[in-house]
Amino acid sequence: MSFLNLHMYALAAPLVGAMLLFAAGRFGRRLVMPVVLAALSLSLAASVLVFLEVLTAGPFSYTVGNWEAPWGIELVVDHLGALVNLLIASVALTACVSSLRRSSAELPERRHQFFTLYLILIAGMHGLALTGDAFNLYVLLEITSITTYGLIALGKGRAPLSSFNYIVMGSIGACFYLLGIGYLYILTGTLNMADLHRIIPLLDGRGAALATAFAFLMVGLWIKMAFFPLHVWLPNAYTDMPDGAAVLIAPLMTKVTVFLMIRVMFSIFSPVYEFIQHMAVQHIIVGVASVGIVCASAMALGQKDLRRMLTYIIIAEVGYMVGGLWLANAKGMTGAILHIVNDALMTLCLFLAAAAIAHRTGALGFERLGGLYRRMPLTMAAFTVGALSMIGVPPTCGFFSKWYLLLGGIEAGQWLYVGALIFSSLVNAVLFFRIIEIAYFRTPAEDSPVHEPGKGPRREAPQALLQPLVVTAAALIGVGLATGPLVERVIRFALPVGY
Amino acid sequence: MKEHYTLPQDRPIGPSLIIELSCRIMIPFIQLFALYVIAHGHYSPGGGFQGGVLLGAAYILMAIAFDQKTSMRFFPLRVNTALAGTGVLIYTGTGIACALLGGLFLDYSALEPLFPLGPVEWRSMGIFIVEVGVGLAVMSIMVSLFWDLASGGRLDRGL
Amino acid sequence: MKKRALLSTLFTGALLLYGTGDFPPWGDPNAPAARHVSPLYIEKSVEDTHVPNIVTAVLADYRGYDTMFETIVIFCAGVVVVSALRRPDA
Amino acid sequence: MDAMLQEIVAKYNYWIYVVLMMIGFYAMIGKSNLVKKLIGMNIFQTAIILMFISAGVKKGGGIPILDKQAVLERGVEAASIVNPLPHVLMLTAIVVSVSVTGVALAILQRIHGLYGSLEEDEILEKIDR
Amino acid sequence: MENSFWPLAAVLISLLGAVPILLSDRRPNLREAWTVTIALGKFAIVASLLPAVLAGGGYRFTLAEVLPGVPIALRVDAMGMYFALVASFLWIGTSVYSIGYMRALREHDQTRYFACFAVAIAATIGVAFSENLLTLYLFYEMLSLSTYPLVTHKQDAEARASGRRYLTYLLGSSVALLLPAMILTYILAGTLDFTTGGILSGRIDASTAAVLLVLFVFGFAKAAVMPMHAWLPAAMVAPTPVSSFLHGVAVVKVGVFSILRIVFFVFGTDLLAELHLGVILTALASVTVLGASLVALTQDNLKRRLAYSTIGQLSYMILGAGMLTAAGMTGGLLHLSMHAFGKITLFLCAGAIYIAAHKSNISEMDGLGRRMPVTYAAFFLASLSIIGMPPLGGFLSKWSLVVGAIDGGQLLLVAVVLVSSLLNAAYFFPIVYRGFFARAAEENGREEIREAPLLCLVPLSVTALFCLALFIWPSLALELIQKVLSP
Repeated sequence: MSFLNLHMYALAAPLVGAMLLFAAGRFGRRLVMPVVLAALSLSLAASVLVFLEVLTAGPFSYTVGNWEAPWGIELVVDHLGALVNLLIASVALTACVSSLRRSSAELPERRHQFFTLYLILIAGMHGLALTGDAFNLYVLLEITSITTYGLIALGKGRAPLSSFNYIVMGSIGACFYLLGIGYLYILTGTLNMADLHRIIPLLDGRGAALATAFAFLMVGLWIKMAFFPLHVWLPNAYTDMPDGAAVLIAPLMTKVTVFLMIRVMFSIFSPVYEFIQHMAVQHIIVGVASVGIVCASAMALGQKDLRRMLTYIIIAEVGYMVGGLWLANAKGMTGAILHIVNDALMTLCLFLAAAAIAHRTGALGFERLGGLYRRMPLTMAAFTVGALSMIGVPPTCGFFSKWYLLLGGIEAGQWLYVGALIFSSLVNAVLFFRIIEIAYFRTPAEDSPVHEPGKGPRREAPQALLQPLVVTAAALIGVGLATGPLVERVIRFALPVGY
Repeated sequence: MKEHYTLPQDRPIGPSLIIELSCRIMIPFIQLFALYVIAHGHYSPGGGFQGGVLLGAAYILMAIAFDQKTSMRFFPLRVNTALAGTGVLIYTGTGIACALLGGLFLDYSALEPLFPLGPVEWRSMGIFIVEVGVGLAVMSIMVSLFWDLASGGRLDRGL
Repeated sequence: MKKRALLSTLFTGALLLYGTGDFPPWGDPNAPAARHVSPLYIEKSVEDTHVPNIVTAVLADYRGYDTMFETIVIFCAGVVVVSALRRPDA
Repeated sequence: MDAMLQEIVAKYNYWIYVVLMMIGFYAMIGKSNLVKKLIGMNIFQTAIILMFISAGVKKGGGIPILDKQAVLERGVEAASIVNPLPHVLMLTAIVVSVSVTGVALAILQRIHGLYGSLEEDEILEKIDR
Repeated sequence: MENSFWPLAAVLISLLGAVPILLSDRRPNLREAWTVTIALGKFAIVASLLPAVLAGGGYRFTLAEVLPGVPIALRVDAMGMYFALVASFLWIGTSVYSIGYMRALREHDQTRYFACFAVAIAATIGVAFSENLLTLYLFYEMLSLSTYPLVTHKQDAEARASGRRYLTYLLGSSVALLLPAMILTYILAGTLDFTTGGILSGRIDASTAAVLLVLFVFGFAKAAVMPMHAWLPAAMVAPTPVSSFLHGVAVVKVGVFSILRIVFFVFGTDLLAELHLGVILTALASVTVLGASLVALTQDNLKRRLAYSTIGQLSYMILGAGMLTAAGMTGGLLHLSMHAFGKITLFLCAGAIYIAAHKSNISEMDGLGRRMPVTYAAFFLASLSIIGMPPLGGFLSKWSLVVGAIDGGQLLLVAVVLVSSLLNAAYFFPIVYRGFFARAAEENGREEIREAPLLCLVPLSVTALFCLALFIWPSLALELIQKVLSP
């Protein structure tokens, strides 16, 4: 097996797994766990190797079908891509352990379909992390979206409605992106990112069309990542989807989309275009991001359900990253890229905890969380670590990305953004300590199934839900302590040229 | 074909001889034409998707003209599921095979060692292989889409 | 609601039209899209792949990677519909 | 004014697609009936397809299907054949839109089964109750 | 400065010590054996590091280079050593005492209590040994969080409310004020290391420095400089050992210690003197000293009175630092330990009284002194020390504070110190007087009141005696302080 195609195996393994699961039909139930674990472990191994390869040998590009770019489709494996690729693989493997257990409780007879979608979604995200072609990016975006629609629709209650709203919003986003690509294609005649990057500066007198294209690409991606004014679809969708899907989608989807925004901003267009030729835009967007952070945090305060509260926090975090990127200085971008990694891990930790709690209490309304510290000490300990990371307490990783973002904000003189960051940290503190207080003081709600007779007071979640959670909580601190090397060895090279 | 075909009771209008006869005559030709579209995609408009949709249309026509059970008798559910998976698997598998044989992903000319055909011919051949895969997948997905949407997922009587 | 929708629609349309201002006229054989990448497809595809139907050649070979995912997209659609609608016992 | 007219005549394809796009977009965000939203989505995607295809046109260009022997002997010069790339892209886009439509229809059936209605406001008040 | 694992060990011993404590949940004796062992071991480690520091050297240990130029690193220097000695020594007393206390009152969740205790002391030592502001911030937050379960130990509505207030003040101030101040410092200085003479000199103008200083002083809300003091009386709902831990050993001392760190090692006294910023510190401190003492007079609940007295005493230390004269700073640093010993004694006595007589209001304590003479004697000694009477440790610190004020020609501050000392006397003596001489309204039920259990009595007498001893042998403390002020 040659190193040449390693990253393709990272992508192909989940795909093949998915096909096998589906083709086996309902008789493949017994296959589900081994196939999923094997496929994801394989792709994780491949991703790790690719990451190390990039660290040692530097970025490389790959032409699918041996047609040199721009005629064929080019894959670009640079530091950022490899990092995100590794992130996706590791988060996916961790989450799937929990999903496997949880899904068998939630939707026992749809498991093989569930995991078919699950694996394809992961493969699609791997593709997004690797692709260097603007149109290919659109197709992959649609793959991830369609699988997400399906996974959401598997949820209970009003899930289908949320899913449909997501379909409408998501399609608008995708169509806008496609429009932008179309404009770029008409202007340049190419779809390859590097080629576009080369040609766009040469287009003189085409400013209007170029600006339109950029605007539509951005808005399209913002809709997909639930950037503040365009976030309305997210809370319902993420609240109603099955836990098994939430632990995968909530940590990754928005972050990957932010990564795509980085690609569009720096690999198709250039910092010169965004930050020097259109300065005003930058200030506007950072302002919007700050407002978004504040509003999302405020809305999170109003929630009475743990999962729903977390979704609003996700929206606020998207504001962190978009704002950080548009600060237009190295520190801000470093912070944003670092936050992609950290926020994925934090969200994973919190959603895994939510899944474990839901597995025991049945629901996540605040009134159900009483007395959890007594009943599920390990789960709550991990949850607390995740909460501290969200608040930004060292040495958890959340602190360090916030540190860089604040540095960048102050350096850029964006005091509104700095204020918003601090405000949302305070709000997070309030949010999480409210929950911690409930779980620490309140006596358990009577109707919660924990109180079945014959059950002792101490009732941890099953190992399959607990282990990934604990691992993630440990990773939060580990990544936090490894921030220095991470920034020095990886993210410094991931910044656009000239930063 | 008589023994295959049962008359559902709750049909708004009784079995219409004209429709069913014409369908019996047309369906084989539709399928034939679909195969032609797939196979001849190299030289004329066509290819996997178009052919696959036509193939699917044949079964959908059957489901409309007779009823869903009939079409499912000719195209059992399990086969459908298996074909959908296999179709995509053919495409992906070709790509992986190219990679495993030392070429790049989806570089059909790397399939040379399988059969001495010359790299360029192999590209043409590879295109054909994947078109077939696409055709299979599209056909079965189209049909199952129709079945599920038409019967609200109960797969009993359809429209 | 409706008014907001109408306004945003008009704004989007206006923006798109504003963008088209810089486009080459329709059917211009010297448009960048006609000059940069596509000519090589037209000239080379036959000798590269022995497939006279350029669209097929580009679809399944030059951009075969796209087409693979395209197939997977429709496959996903199938899976989603099955998982969303079909009774488990069916 | 005259220049404006010239502009429009030279690029009327774009005007057509923009009008289509606006119709679809308005239906997606303005209508409260979910099926109408879906139809609007299809119109929107059709508009985009129209844009791409019309961008590939060359005045007097032939169809992108060549005569194998002739080409192998004499080759072909690009200006005489329309740009094949948009066709390829749009094949993909069409398939994507078909898939999304299928998914949306399935989910609409679920919604109808749950709430017995496809009017957004009715559904919402059903949920509130 | 040689690299060594020992500073980390000093922190880790009790941090990891929490694990066996948690594991021996079912067996109290084993658990408390662990607690005491850890306390002794920690003190042993800290003490073993002392000679090198006295020899002018020290140890450092770098855990991880997290930000460019800002590692998470520990360093043992004179100032850290000084604080660590006091804290780790007093912790022995506190843990022995709390064993007695918890057993006497049959408290619930003792395991959680002792575990959090261990983590908290680890954080305290971590603060003492931090090499840079980031590390200090890390352990500072750790301390706030680990003491939250201690403060809310009672778990009733009142405990919840005050726990909420506790976290709101400490966490809120540290995120909203301390973090920005830290980042500002980083941007200005490019580093966060504590270096003698400060890192900001020459890099900052007067106005920015003033803002930064205020941010820091209020950001370290643990120092309870008014108006950031409200959490301290609220935290009085905690069990008495916790209160003594909060006031005597750890939390508030950590706050003051951090502020002194900032003053000496981030700004540098020279910079403050040249920018005339000492007045900010002295002004804030004086207001707090007088205000707190006045409020203390009005409190009837013994622990609340002690709490306000603490608020006042803390500001003496900031006052001393603000004087920017050698004597003044000496006084401030010296008061750190003197007040620690005095105040912990007072709280242990309050606890002992509560155990023995279940009384917490001063008005109900008439005549108790005759029932529990040892406790009241200790109380008397400690209060004398806090007031600053010879022959007790407090006298030394207050004396050099006054001297420092006179050196600096700031006679106003002399007045502040003297007046507040009078106020201290005014709110301490009535307690002792009532204890010994006042006749209780109802004598019945007084007979069976005995001294508190031995496990409580021993620590408080020891600490009381130390107040005396520190007056006679202050040399070690003074020597360390010398190294801090003029290395």
